Order: sequence, then C-alpha cells, then structure tokens
Amino acid sequence: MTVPVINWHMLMPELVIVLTFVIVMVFDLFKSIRKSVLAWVTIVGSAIALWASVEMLHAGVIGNEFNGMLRVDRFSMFFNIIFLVSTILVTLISINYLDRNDKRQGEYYVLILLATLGMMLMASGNELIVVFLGLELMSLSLYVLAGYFRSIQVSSEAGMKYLLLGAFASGFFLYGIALIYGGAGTTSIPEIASELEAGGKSPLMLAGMFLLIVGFGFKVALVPFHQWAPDVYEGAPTPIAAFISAGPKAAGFAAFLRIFTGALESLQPEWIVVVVILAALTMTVGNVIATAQSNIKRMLAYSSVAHAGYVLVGLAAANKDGISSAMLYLFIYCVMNIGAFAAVILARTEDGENLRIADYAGLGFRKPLLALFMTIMLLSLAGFPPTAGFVGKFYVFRSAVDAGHTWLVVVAAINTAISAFYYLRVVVTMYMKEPEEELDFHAYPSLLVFALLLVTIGVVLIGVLPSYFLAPAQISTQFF
Amino acid sequence: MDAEPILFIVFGALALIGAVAVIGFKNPVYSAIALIGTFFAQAGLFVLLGAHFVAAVQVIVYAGAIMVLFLFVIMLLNLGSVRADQPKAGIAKGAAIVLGIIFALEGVYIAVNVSKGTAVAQVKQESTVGGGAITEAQLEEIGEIEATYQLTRDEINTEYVPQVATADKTLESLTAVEAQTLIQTIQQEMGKTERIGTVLFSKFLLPFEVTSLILLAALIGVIALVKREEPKEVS
Amino acid sequence: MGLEWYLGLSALLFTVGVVGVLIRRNAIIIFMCIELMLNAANLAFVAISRELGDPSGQVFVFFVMTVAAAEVAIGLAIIVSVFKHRETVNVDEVDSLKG
Amino acid sequence: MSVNLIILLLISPLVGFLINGLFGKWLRNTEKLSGWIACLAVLVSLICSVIVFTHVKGGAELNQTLYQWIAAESHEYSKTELGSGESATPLFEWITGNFAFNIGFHVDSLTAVMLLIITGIGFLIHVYSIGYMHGDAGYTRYFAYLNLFVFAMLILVLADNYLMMFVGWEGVGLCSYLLIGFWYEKKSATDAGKKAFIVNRIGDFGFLLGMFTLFAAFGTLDFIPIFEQAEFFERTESTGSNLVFGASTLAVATLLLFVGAVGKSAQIPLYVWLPDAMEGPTPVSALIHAATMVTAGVYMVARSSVLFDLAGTGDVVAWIGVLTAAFAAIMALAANDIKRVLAYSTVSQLGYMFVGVGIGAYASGIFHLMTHAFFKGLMFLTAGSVMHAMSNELDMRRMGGLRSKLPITHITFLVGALAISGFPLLSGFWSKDEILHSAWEKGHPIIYVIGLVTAFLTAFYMFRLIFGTFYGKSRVDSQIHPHESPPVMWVPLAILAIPSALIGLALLSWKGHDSAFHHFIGGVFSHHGEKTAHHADNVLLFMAISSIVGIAGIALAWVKYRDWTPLAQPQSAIHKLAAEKFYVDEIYNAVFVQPIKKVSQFVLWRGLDVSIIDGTVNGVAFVVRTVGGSLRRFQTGVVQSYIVSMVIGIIIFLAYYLFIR
Repeated sequence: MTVPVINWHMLMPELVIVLTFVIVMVFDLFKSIRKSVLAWVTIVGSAIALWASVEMLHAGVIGNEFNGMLRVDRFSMFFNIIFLVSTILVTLISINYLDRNDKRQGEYYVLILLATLGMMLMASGNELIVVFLGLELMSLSLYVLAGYFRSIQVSSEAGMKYLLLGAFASGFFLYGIALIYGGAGTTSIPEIASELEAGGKSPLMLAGMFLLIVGFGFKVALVPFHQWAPDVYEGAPTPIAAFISAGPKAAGFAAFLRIFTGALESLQPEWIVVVVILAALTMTVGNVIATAQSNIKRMLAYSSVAHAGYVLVGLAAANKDGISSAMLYLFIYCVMNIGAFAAVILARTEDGENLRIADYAGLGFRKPLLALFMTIMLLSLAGFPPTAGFVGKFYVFRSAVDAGHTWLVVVAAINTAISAFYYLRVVVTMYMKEPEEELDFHAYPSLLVFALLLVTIGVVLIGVLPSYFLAPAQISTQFF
Repeated sequence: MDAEPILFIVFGALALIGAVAVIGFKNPVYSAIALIGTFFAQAGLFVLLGAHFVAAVQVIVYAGAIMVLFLFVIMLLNLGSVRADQPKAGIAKGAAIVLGIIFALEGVYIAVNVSKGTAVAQVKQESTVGGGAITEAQLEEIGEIEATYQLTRDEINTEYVPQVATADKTLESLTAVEAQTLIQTIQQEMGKTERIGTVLFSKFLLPFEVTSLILLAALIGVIALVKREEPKEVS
Repeated sequence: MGLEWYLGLSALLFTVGVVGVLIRRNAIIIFMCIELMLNAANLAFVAISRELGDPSGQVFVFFVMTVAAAEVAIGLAIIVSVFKHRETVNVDEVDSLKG
Repeated sequence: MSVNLIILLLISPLVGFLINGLFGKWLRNTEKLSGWIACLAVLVSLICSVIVFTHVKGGAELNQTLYQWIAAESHEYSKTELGSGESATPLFEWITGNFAFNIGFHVDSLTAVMLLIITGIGFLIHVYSIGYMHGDAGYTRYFAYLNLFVFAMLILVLADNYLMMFVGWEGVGLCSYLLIGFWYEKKSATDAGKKAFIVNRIGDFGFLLGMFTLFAAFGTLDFIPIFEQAEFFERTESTGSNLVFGASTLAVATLLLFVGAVGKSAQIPLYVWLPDAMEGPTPVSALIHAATMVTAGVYMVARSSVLFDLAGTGDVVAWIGVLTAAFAAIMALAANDIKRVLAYSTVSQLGYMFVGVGIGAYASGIFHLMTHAFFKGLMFLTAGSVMHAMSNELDMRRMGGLRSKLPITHITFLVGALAISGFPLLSGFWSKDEILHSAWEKGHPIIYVIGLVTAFLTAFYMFRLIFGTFYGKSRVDSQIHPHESPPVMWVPLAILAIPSALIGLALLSWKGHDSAFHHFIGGVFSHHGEKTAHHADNVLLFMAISSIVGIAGIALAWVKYRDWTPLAQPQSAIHKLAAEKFYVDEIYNAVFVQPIKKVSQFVLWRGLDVSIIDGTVNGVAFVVRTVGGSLRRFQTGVVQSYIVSMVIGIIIFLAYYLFIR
C-alpha cells in the first residue's frame, strides 16, 4: 500500500471549501477589508462548491478516494447540496445579525465553513473513523458557534451545554465504533457489510450498532437524546440556531443512512425496530412539548425535534422510496427551517430580538411582508399544500405506508395535526390579535429579505414542482 | 508472556482505582492528578498489548498536554478550593450509581460474549491450524501484511523467516505452523512507531488530514472564545 | 489474557466515566470523566487491534487523542467564558435555559 | 388563442405585485410611479382580455393543462436514468389510483366576460386609486395588494378545476382581508377585516367539503371530466362501479359548494361581513366588494351549472337569493351612511344574481353580474369622490345640495342610480327584468313578486340617497368646502358611466331574451336547453311592469326626500309618515336584522364554530398543552438531568438488544 493517488477533481466541493476558509482567514488579517467581504467570500466559495456538487450529481460521478476512505457518489453530492444551501442561507442571514451585534467575524465564517466540511465528510465517509472525525469537526465548530456571543450569558450557557452533552454522546459513538470494529474486524463500510453477510449477529455488533444510533440520535435530536436542542437553540445566536437545526441534522442522517443501509444492511430487522420506536417517540414528544412553548426559538427547536421524527418515518420504510423521500424531506426541512429562523431574525425590534410569540400580535397588518414570510414558512413546516412541507410529508408517509408501517403513519398524521395547532397559533397571533404594546420594529435589512425571498421561492417551487426535486433524491439512492 | 495476567491486573486495578478517585475526590486538583494516574496505568496496558507508540503518545499527549491544560484552567479559575464541588447528594447519587451498575453489567455482558459470531472469533479459528505446508490463506494474509506495512518479500525472507524457522527456509517452504508464528511475529511488530507511521500516512492519510482540520477548528474556536474584546466593545 | 478481560476493563472504565458525569457538578470534572470515557474506548480499540492483528485500531487511538485534545481546548475555553459570567462552573447553577 | 396570451394576462398583475411588494421601499419616494406600474400591469391584462374576448367571440375555446402537479411521468432523470420499470410515482396515486392535480386554463365565453369585467373595471379603479390614495402612507402597499387581488381573481376565473379555483378563491379572500384592514391604525378596520376573515372561513369550509365530495364521487376535480361524468351517469342512470354517486351525492356537493358561495357573495346568513367591509379604502369597496370578488360565488354556481341542474338544488339558491335581495333592500332603507347603503344594495343585487342562476337563467344572472359590476363600481367610486370632497364625511344627513359643487360626480352617480333602479333602457333595467321575467316563466311566481317589491325598494332607497346627498338644502358642515375631484378620479367615473347606462341596450336585441349576450354566453349553459326560444309576446308586458315599479320607487323617493331635513323634527303629515316609516324600518331592523345577525354571529359563528368546532379543538388542544406543559418540567435546564434521560434510554435499548433479542 502506497501513498494514495488523489483524484483532485473528485474532491472539488471539499477543496473549494478548504480554499474558501483559507481565503477568509487571510482576508481577516487585513484591517482595511470590510468585514462583510468575508461573508461574501464565504457565500461565493460555498456557491462554487454547490455548483460543483450539482454538476457531479448530474454527471453521476462515482469514486472511492483515499484508499476507499471517501466515497464520492450521487448520495454524498445530494447531501453536499443540502449542506451548502444551508451554509449559503445561514451566511446570508448572519451578515446583518453580526453587524448589529458588532462581533468578530472572521472566525465565525471560518467555523461555519469548517462545520460544513465536517458535514461533507460525514456524508461521504466510507469508513467509520472518517465519519467520526467529520462529526467531531462539525461538532467542535458548532460548540464554539453556539457560544460565540460570549458577552451574552445564555450564549455561553448554550455552548457549554452543547459541548458537555455532545462530548458525552461522542463517547458512546466512539465506543460503538470500537464494538463494531471488534465485531466485524474492520471499520470500512463495504467490508463490514461483507463481513456481516458471512457472520451472524453478535451482541458486540448489536450493541455497537445501537451506540451508533445514540451518536447520530444525539446530533439529529431524537427523543430521548434531544434535550440539548431547545436550550441550545434558544441560547445560540439565531443564525447559528438555524444552522444547527439544518446542516448537522442532515449530516447525521446522511451518515446514518450510509452506515445503516450500507454496512449494517443485514441487521436491518434489528435496527428498524428501534427506528420505529424512536420515530414515534420523537414526533410525539417534540410536538406535544412544542404546543406549550411561548418562546418562538424554543418552539422551533421542539418542532425541529419532531421533524427529525418524520424523517425517521421515511427511514423506517428502509427501501429506495423511503430513503429518497427522507432525503427530499431533509432538503425541504433545512430550507424551510432556516427560513423560519430568518423570519424570527427579521421580526426584531430596536430593543433586540423579539422571541415571545405574544409579541407577534398584530404583525399581520403592521409588517405584512414579514408576516407573509413567517406564515409561508410556518404553513410549510405544518405541511399545508401547496408548500414544500406538504410534499415532503406526503412522500415520506406514503413510502412508510407502502412498507407496511401503517400505525406509525397514523401516529405521524396525528402529530401533524398537533403541529398544525402550534404553528397556526403563531399565524393567528400575527393576524388576529391586537398587540399589547406598540413595538418599534426594526427596518428590513435587504439581505435578510433577499434570503427569505429565496427560501420562499424555493418552498413554493418544491411544493409546486416536487418531482423535479424527488428525482435527484431517487437516483441518489442507487448505491443501496 | 506469563507476566501478562499479573501486569494486566496491576495496571487494570490502577486504572480503575484512578478512575474512581477522579469522581471521588472533592478537590478538582486531586481529581486531575488521579486522572493522570489512570492515563499512566492505561499506557502500561497499551504496552502490554504491544502498542508501544500509542503508549508513548498516551503519556505525552494525555498526561503531558491535556492534563496540564486541565490543571492550568483549574488554577486559573481558582477552583482548587473545595467550594461547591461536592458530588450530588442522596437520591441523585444513588440513582446514578444504580444506572452505572446496570450499564456496567451490560458492558461486561458484551465483553464476555465477545467471541459469539464475531470477526475476532474468526481470527482465532484461523490461527488454529494443523501440520502440513503453508496454506493459500496464509499466503494471502502475508500478502496483505506486505501491502499494509510496505514490506517486500525479500525483507520478510531475510528478517522474519529466520526468527521462526531454523533452516535456511524461504516463505514458501515454511510449514503451516511456522507460517502462523511468522504472521503473529510480524503483527507483534506492528505497534512500533515505524509501522504505525506507515499505515497512518498511506491508508489513513485522509483521516490524518482531517485531524489537522480538527485542530485548526479548535485553534480558531479558542481564539474566537477568548480573544480580547475589541476596544469599542469594552465601553 | 483474552480479549474479554480487556473489553471488560474497558467497559468498567467507561461506566466509571458515565457515573462521574452523572454525579459530579463541577463542569471541569465532568469533562475529565468524558475523557475517561474516550480513554476506555481507546483501550477497547487497542485490545481488539491486537486480537485482529490489524494496526488500524491503534491508528484510531491516535485520531481519538487528537479529537480529545481539541475537545478539551474548546471545552475549557467555553467553561472559562461561562465562569466569567457566573463566577461558577457548577452545572446545577447554569440553568437559565430551560422549559 | 395561445396559452401564452393567457399566461401573460395572468402574470402581468403578479409582476406588478412583485415590483411594488419587493421594491416598494425604493418606490416610496416616487409614489406616482408605483401607482402607474400597477395600472400598467392591469392594462396589459385588459388588452389581453380584449384579445381573448375577440378570439372567444370567433368561436375559440381553450382547455389546456399547463402542468400536472405530480405528473404520471417524471422528468429527465427518470426517463434517462431510472431505467425501465421504474418511474417517479404520481403524488396522488396513493389516494385513488391515478389522480394528478392540474394547473390548467379553461377559457370560454363565460370566462371571457369575467376577464373583461375584472380587468376593465379593475383598470379604471386602479387609475382612480392613484388620485384617491394620493399621500397615503401605505401607497405602494395598497397597489401591491390591489395587483395581487387582480391576479388571484384571474386565477379564480381561469381555473379549469375546483382546486385551482379554490386557490384563487382563498387568494381573493386574503387580499380582501388585507385591504379591509388596510388602515390598521383604526381598530374598526382591523375588526372588520377579522370579521370578513372569520365569516368567509365558514363558507370556505363548505366549499372545501363540497370539493371533497366531488372528488370522492368522481375521482377528479377538473371541471370537464366531472361535468361529463355527471351527465353520463344521469343519462344512463347507472352508478359507477367504485364511485360514490347518486342524486343525493350531487345535491350534497352542490349545496356545500353553495355554502362557499354564500360566504363569499354575502348572502343570508353570512352577509354580515360585507357592510363592515366598507372600512377599507373606497376603491377597494368598488372593485372587490361590489364588482368582482363578491360575484365569485355567482360565477362558481354558473360554472357548475351542470351539477346544480342535475342535482336540482337551484331552488335553494334562488330562494336564498331572493330573500337576501329583499332583506338587504329593507336594511338599505334605514341606513344613512352612503357606503353602507351601497353595501346593502350590493348584497341585495347579488341576491338577484343568485335568483338568476338558481332558477336556471344562468345567462341572465351573469348578465346582471356584468351590468351590476359597472353601475355599482361606478356608484362606489362616486361615493369615494363625495368622501374626497367632504373630507371623509359619509353620513348623508350631513350632506345635501351637493349637486352644484360636484357636478360630474352628481351626473355619474345619477346614471348609476337610474341604472340600478331599473329605469327604462338603462343597463340595470334589462338585466333585472330578464331575471324577473325568467322567474315568472319558469314557474316561481312568489319569487317574481318578492323580486318586484325589492325592485321598488331598490329604486326608493337609491333615490333617497340621491336626493339626500345631492338635492335639497345643504346641510354640510361649514368647515368643509366641497370641491370636485381631480381628473384622475373623475375621468374613470365618466368612462364607467357610459357602459353603466348603455351596455344593456348595446347587447340586447328587441326580440326579447334571445339577445347578443345570450348568443355569446348561452353555449356555456346549453346543456339544459336554455336555448329554447322565449315567448316574445309577454316581454313588453313584463318590461312595462318593471318600468312602472322602478319609476314608482323613484317617484316616492322624490315625494319624501326631495327636500329632506332629517335633523329637524318631523312637522308635516308627510314628514310624520316618513318618520313612521322609519320607525317600521327600525322594528324590522330589530326583529330581523339583529336576530339574523345574532343567528349568524351567535348560532353559526359562536354557537357552531366556537362552541362545537372550537370547543372540540380547544378541548384536545387543552389536553395536549397540559401534557406538553408537564413534559416541559423534565427540561430542567440542568445538563445532568438530560444526561440521565439519555443514559436511561441507552440502558433500556441496550438491554433490549442484549437480552431480549
């Protein structure tokens, strides 16, 4: 075995991201460069990487790079697109936010890019240890970002909670890898698969498999590993809360899919049981607690917990339909959830962020554009046609029914009804309630409006033209 | 060879005692020192397992660097005193210990059943071979070893074959038993720095690069978190 | 010595780490206990690595140590910034985010 | 007629909305510009509509599916790469077999007429608004909403299926709601907006259920397949193998759809929102709450004429219509606020339209829809002009004698009033007479009589309004100096006055109801044989009766209100009679209006919606929230409690894998 030959063109998206953060770091050294330039470099770099990913998805490039450590295929490209879209949107909504809060910006964007790179490694890692390192790269960057506003007490608290709980979950994840290493004698995903075909299931493998679920379950906030999410979302800077709710969740599911449908496919009957139970628990607990929230960030946090449950419904189907619909759902979810957080940022007053749902009273007339954006995002999250959220839920539920998980879909449908209750409550507050006090709402920053407009167009477009978005997801599952 | 059980018990016991002491001491400084003890004991276990390089890194990185950082922060925040550092009392503590015991039972159960249908068991089966000439499987395995460690056939013939066979044998003329010993011998060598390095920079090049990014992320993260505020923010 | 013994020891060390995380209130000590957990996993890696005759397990340990170092650096930085606000590292008192 | 033309027609107001909505910030300083952009957008639509009209007149029809929501075949990927035997599955296959929701246009003569009304009147009202809204803080917002409204309304009439129609239906509702509450600083405005929203929701719920029923029966929501299937089953008297179909199914479906129409078109008992909707800017009242949106219900019934005919539910429609017409006319007698009078009058005239479509005289109903759009739009705009002159004063008791101050406004208003009163040869005369005549001929004498009485009341209250406002002595506050509106406002008035007066004459031939308009639009409703020639012999008699009734109403108003002094105590006998009449109105108001208001508000809204529907929903919601509230307690904020639940979860699942498996 020699030093691997590297096909650089196969690593285009990753390399572009690396180059981008190097440029950001260098630019950050010059005091004369305006800080918003850093954001634009980030956006342009991510956009180039996004373009490369789209092209590679289109072309159907397949490669096993670095001695099979990295698997470049449509699946990883599909997830790269999710990550990069999230990164671009989050950067867009961060610019004004950071300017207002007057913070150091260079590190912020570098960390966002590093987290994105970690996610990309998770999606393309073909070796458990690469997945672990990708996960850690992502997590470490996010711990810092969550606690980035150290002058704000809750931000530090969010960072600390995320870090302590995240590191704890990483310990289990690592132990799971060790057990699988012992059980299968390798950590390479294709080799584990072939080993398992030969050998039977052992306590070592089963335990290892479950500990991996714990690791991913923590990152994607499944009940009972979800409790960090509301606290961290509330305390973290709002764009970062949006980021944490989008990219890492998709990355967790990407790695989960690759490992569980790739390496652990022959254990499918074993893990589906837990996936189904976790799906039901996650949806129900997330939605039920969300109804009792009065802070919009916390509400969105619990709602994002519930959404992870919907994705699991797709995974429970564990066939091509189920997986592709879950992938599409993740894409849709990331876009609309970032949109919802962006609307929260937009709803700020001169005094600061406006997080009480009660403060949204009367927005429908006072700030019609903002209220419209918020309404569209919430309707999409609630799954009303013709928005993207409806399409996503529809495909997921259908595939689960086809796979015979009827009762799970019944639970999911009841949960959708519960979720409509708390999403619509915000809409009703905006349009039907009189404000208790006159709030001096901040002017619209044009970038934020632009980002929201992009998201809105995306949400409606996916809702109206779903098959254009489902088709890439379907062909991206071909490796299974 | 027979020293292993004794050494295992000694180091294992030390590691466990150290670990329990970490959570037992009220003073965080003592805890930190107990943790260093555990790390040293674990380094001993690594040596016992033939992982010399890892043992060295364990001492240097963990005991040397990481723990110093811990101690430094404890001193910096002046947490050396006992104040507010008591473990949780009463029910919480009891519940935690009950949970711990159940969890430990599950862990031990996994460990006891390690040989049920796993790859590890397969390796053991393969190693019990009868007489006769070297088998195809063994030749294949040696081929893999060559690839992994970047050894040439000549090197094996000159360096390792004499260690397991008396006469001027070559690899191909070994008996199955001798070949098995040969494989084990080479694998014993693998803990050496040179071997680890070879694997690290060939097969695991990508993860290695990623660790550099992780360190970069940590570096930037720490700078972002503790860098002095901009002057205008002080007001 | 069979693999069972090493794995058993590793499981025990891991458990001690978990229990430590549960019962200690000092964030720094909780953090040490997490290091203990990572170390227990390392022990399992090395033991399995020897059993399989495969060097990758040892390489993993190397990676894990790097990750642990990075985690400690960031973790301590965050703990310091929490301490600046509250003059405490007691996790029971850091609970303004809840509900 | 190409689809691109329709798309241009449809998209143009949307573009206007986007420009004003998104770049309003930059347009704010040049408010004229945003107004003209909006006008231009509608003008483009108007031109397209005219072209469409000429095509349709030449016999063209269009029913084209633009896009299937989830097509049976997927796109490039599936064809090239999914390989044989695999294709993206259509969205609704799961539900029924093979359903795809289409976005498509259905353009026939009915659509063409609606398009002309919407874009023609819409354009004039846009132009008028430039003057009317001058200097308002929400100028660009106003025009953005107005364009969005036109867009939604166009979707509603262009749709080739119920679902798309419903999208437009909701869209116009949203715009209406936003525009009623346009001046959100006024609490009454936001209250009125909410009232409109809530009352309309009841109707929309009916529409939605009706759609579901149709879908369950026919497996599609497209107009043409539904109509064809319905006729087929009727003809063959067979029931489809897997269709839930029968006469009662259609009856249920059409009645549910009609509930939607009742809400949107402000009929008993859901009319209550429309008078309050006058809180919005006056051009909005003219466009949305008189000429276009409120007629959507009539349009929907006409569009579904096949179903209503087959189900035989038209009588219900006609009766609701005529009762509403009479009832609203009586209420208009008692109102003193100009816009309120006009609002009740709108409700009343919508009732006429429902009589028309209910008794099966669809073309007459649509004809009245069109003439009403012109003269009621005109009257609202003139009312706006009066308000403009009178510094937003609306009470006619504080007006009088404005004739000389506002000559153009006076003339145009007079034209509108004569038209609605059924003055011979003016547009309202023709359309109203047609409806009444058809009612008699089709065997609804009671409806005919009530309609006739209502026609009398209409002429009476309308001229009470005219005399009270423009004639007699001036009762205007001395602080106010009435002045004629700027050209940008009165030119649209003058233009609108022409069709208001003459459109009936232009479209009618003297041979009774077999008019040019009927020729043009009749084909849409030809399925039930409306083409059968009318008996021309009675036509003149009926026309004479209508004329007499209308003129009598005007005459009575002249007698009583020619020299109105409402602020003084009644002295003469005539004044006393007037006062008594007033008194009767008050009783009527107390006996009928309030109870029905109460019925709609308390029984329907509070009773049904709040206590039953809301009660159930709230009950469930309460339980969920309570559970959620108690689960929240586990979120203590302390890291270790989170770790405990993680560890418990891990232990349980591990035990499951290790010991149970």
